[in-house]
Amino acid sequence: MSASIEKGINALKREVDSTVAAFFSSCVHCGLCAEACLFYTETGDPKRTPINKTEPLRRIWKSEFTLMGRVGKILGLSKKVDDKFLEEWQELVYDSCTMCGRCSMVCPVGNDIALMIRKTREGMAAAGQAPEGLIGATNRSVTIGSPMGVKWPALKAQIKHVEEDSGLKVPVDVEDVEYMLLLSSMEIMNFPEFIEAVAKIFEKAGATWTISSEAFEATNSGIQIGVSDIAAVLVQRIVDVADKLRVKTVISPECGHAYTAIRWDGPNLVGKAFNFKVRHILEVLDDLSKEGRLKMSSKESQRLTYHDPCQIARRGGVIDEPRSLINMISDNFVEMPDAGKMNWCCGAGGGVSANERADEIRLKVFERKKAQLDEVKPDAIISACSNCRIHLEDGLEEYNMDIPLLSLTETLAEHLAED
Amino acid sequence: MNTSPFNIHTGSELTWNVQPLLFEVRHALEELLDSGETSIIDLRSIPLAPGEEETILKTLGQGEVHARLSALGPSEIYETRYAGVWLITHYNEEQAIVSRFIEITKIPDILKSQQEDMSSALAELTQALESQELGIQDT
Amino acid sequence: MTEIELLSWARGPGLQIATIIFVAGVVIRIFEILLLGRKANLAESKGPEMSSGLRTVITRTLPDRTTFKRSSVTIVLGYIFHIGLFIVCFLSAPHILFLRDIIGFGWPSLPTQVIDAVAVVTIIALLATLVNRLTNKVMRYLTNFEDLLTWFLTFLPLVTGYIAFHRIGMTAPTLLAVHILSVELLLVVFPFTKLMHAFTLFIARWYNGAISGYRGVAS
Amino acid sequence: MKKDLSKKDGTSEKGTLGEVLESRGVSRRSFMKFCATTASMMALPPVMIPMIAKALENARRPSVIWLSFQECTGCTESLTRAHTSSIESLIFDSISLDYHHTLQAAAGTAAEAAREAAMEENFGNYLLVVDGSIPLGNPGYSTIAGISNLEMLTESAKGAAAIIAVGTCATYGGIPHANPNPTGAVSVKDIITDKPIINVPGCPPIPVVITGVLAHYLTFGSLPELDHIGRPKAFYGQSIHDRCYRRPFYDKGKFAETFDDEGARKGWCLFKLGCKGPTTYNACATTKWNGGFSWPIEAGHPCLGCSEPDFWDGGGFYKALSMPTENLSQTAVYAAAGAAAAGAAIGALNRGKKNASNKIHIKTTIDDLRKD
Repeated sequence: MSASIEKGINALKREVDSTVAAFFSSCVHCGLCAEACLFYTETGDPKRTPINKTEPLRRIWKSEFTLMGRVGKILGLSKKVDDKFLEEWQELVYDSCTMCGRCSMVCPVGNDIALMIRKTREGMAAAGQAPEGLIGATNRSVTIGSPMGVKWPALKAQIKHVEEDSGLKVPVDVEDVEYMLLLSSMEIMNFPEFIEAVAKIFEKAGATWTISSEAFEATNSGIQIGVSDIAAVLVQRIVDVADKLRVKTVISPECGHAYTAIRWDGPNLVGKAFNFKVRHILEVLDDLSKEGRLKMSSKESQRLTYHDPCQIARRGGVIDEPRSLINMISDNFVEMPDAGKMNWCCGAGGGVSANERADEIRLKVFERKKAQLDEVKPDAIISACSNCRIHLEDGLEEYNMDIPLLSLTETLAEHLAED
Repeated sequence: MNTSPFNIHTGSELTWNVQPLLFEVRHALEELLDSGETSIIDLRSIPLAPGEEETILKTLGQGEVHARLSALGPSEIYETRYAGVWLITHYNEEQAIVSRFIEITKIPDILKSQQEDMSSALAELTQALESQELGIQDT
Repeated sequence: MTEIELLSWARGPGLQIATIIFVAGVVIRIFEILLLGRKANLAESKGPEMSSGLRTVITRTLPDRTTFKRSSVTIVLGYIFHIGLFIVCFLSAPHILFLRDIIGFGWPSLPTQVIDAVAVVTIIALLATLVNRLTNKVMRYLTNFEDLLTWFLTFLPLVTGYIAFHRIGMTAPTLLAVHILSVELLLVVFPFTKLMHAFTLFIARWYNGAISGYRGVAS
Repeated sequence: MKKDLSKKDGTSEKGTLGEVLESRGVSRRSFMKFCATTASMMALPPVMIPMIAKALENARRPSVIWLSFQECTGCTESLTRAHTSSIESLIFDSISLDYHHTLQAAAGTAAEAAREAAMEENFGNYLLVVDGSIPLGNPGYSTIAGISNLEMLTESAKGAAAIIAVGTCATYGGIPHANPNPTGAVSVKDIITDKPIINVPGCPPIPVVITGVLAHYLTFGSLPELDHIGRPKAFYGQSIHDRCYRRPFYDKGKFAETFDDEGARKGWCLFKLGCKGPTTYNACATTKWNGGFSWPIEAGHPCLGCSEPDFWDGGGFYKALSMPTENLSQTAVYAAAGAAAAGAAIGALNRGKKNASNKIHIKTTIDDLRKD
């Protein structure tokens, strides 16, 4: 079996629904979405106008599902969707979009352009037009269990380190607990402190939790490359384990698209509502705080700002939680312009960071984030997505800025009250 | 103001032709004084609302001179309250107005004795004298 | 064909044809969109769909601050010509009469001078919109034949209406006929072009608001 | 004019108008009054009065032949019911009306003989006035002395210097031409194409306009400036709406909604009651009717547009100009109902297409991400 243009077109047809039809019918080519997209604002290239990236899907909608389009198709007037055209669009659909959804917030007729691009990727991937980097990550996710190729023994080793460092027990494969924690490969490899932070907080809060040795990976390459079938396989692994362990809540870690994958797309991908809840770690921490189970003993003195990861804030609805948590540990918190649901993307989400070809543009569009940071000049940046964090560090280094990046969970753990 | 026999009211809103026309008259009077140029305004060429003509005539008023012609029916000619502004109304034999002009001049031409009429008058008078038909002898 | 015959055709059979195509086209297009349906969302919701959708239908009328700053020309021109078109279409006496004849009720009109002034402003705004479309880098890239066609067909009734009102060039029956014909042209093309956004934007905004609202975000 | 018509020999008085007037003992002052009124009648500026006087003095009396076809005699009535002033009779005195079968005393063979004699004597120089439309359906629909209208018109037009079509029937076919036009009625200009034709439409035309056109011909010996449908610009140059004294109400948006509401009593604009003023070109608003006494709009009735072609088929006298002439709401409802069915069918087709796509879809695996 292999990818083919026919499969791509068929996939695009499957993606057309009433939302897509309403959106395309409404577009007036006003161009406002361009000004909402950092890939346009920082490059000035009109090709990268968000709505333009959906052209493959639009052509299929137009020629297959509209009255005039059907007539046009009969007359041979409809615009072709072929390999050459899709190849041309590949760079726009994958390298120039993080699916941050900022365009969806400004479109005056209300088009959810990010959703349309997500759907366009289904066709691109089925036609064999996904970038090599993403194909590789997806392969590893399915075969190894993690896009970065992290296997259980690696995590097991990290857990051991954490347990040694903190003297706390990290529960593994425990049944009937309150929480099951998922992790991103990035956290396992680069930020094992996160596991320690969660262990400390849950210890203090008296919450029962576990990590599964069978399904610990939170990220979902299927979502990024745009293959729902593969995304469903990855989600199903988590569902099976969560059901087996009978956990009440599955926690999505500090990762953006992982939250979208398991929280919002998950049940729809596997075609069944979950028997458990899904919460982002910040939601869990905020709940604990509200219940009085999370107390701080000290505060950060430095000037802090918070970078809203797109999938957690704008596309995830976790906006107030990080702010109330930060206020527990800071009296010197400043918001960047456009913070919250209108925040600008770091430039690396939606699979862009997994796509080496996009490295250059990813750093180029970081200028938008730089401009935001220049306005508030923070001493440190807090975020809640490892992918954002790594890219922000990359970008700051590229532009010779020296601002440390902090994980919100880890920072909270540092200031935890000792009873 | 209501001159219509029908129950149609003509409120004060229906006087938008009056002022422009009076301004035109004033301008013509200025011209007459400055260069001696005379002007005539045909009141029939203006789409007047019911009552407007009356308003114009009332505003212009009547001055010192008032003349009456008997030529193909009567005509009424008078100088308005504003010297040099004359109103000329031609009637037919049934006393219906056939035309009406505002003339800005020292004296309307039609009041002056006409060259042709004077010529025939001279001829008539001469003939009358010659034929002793003046009837003054038999008083 | 005399000009009065042309006017009678425009007011009679012409309007009939245009109305049939317009109404049928719009209804078919809306059915075509809605009947495609969308899958029920199985994820646990963080907010309501219906009210969030309705809120976005309203709130999306106003731009966010940064977008307004970045695209103020496009946005301001858009407001002017949309509001202008609304006023000229729905608040001038002859148009209200036209609509009253169809829908059975009318509403008060604005004075002619106001309509006239608004028409001029709208015409200028539409011309500026075209210039903007052809000079703005993004819009020029996106612009296709349909954009120019719909611009022209929107512009035409405004101009013919303005000319008909002021009786420039031709006699009134011809001008009125041309004006009505230009509207008919607009009606005929309406359902099959982006002009449909006048109807579908309510659906699109609702979906946008519903999708976001379900996740607890006010879009 | 009665004087002329009483003459059965069909010949006309010779000489210039000046000579005629002089022989009548009309004073110069009276003549000046006549000229002033004529200028006003022709809608010419008063500064032209001396020129008119000079021209009239030297004008020769033209022979006029008046033909009446499919008509109601309203046009002739309009003319003869005009105020019978000595001024207008002067205009008619200055023409020689050699044939008018309604007005002339002569009848039968004598009348036709008068027409033929006048045509022969003044060949190439007489004025032909026509009221009424000409039926092309069947020559028997309208005949005079056994001669069909078409035949009489073409025959009489041959020697005419110009033709004045009086009334909407003669100019545009008028009411006989109205849908479904059972007699196949057409206008003068539909038949005669090689002669200058002045159209004086109206149902009936304003009498002063008829005399005004005659006066113009008389004064200048030429046809007045005409608009694109053959009407003298002096009288038909502006629309009723543009010269209407109620126009400011239109501009302010004040309309009579019914014939007996407050707006109607206050004399507001009649647009909503179907006034055709905006598309009608005529002199009613300035000349008015009945000797300048009033006119339809002043009497509270919307303009019917009677001086425009096809005014009878304009969708109803009481339907506002901006309204559709047919029942659009019904059309819209039927169209919507039909479209709903069609839309449902198309919707089903679309869903079928999607289902087919889903059916042929095979689960994508990591082996399907690259092309072979």
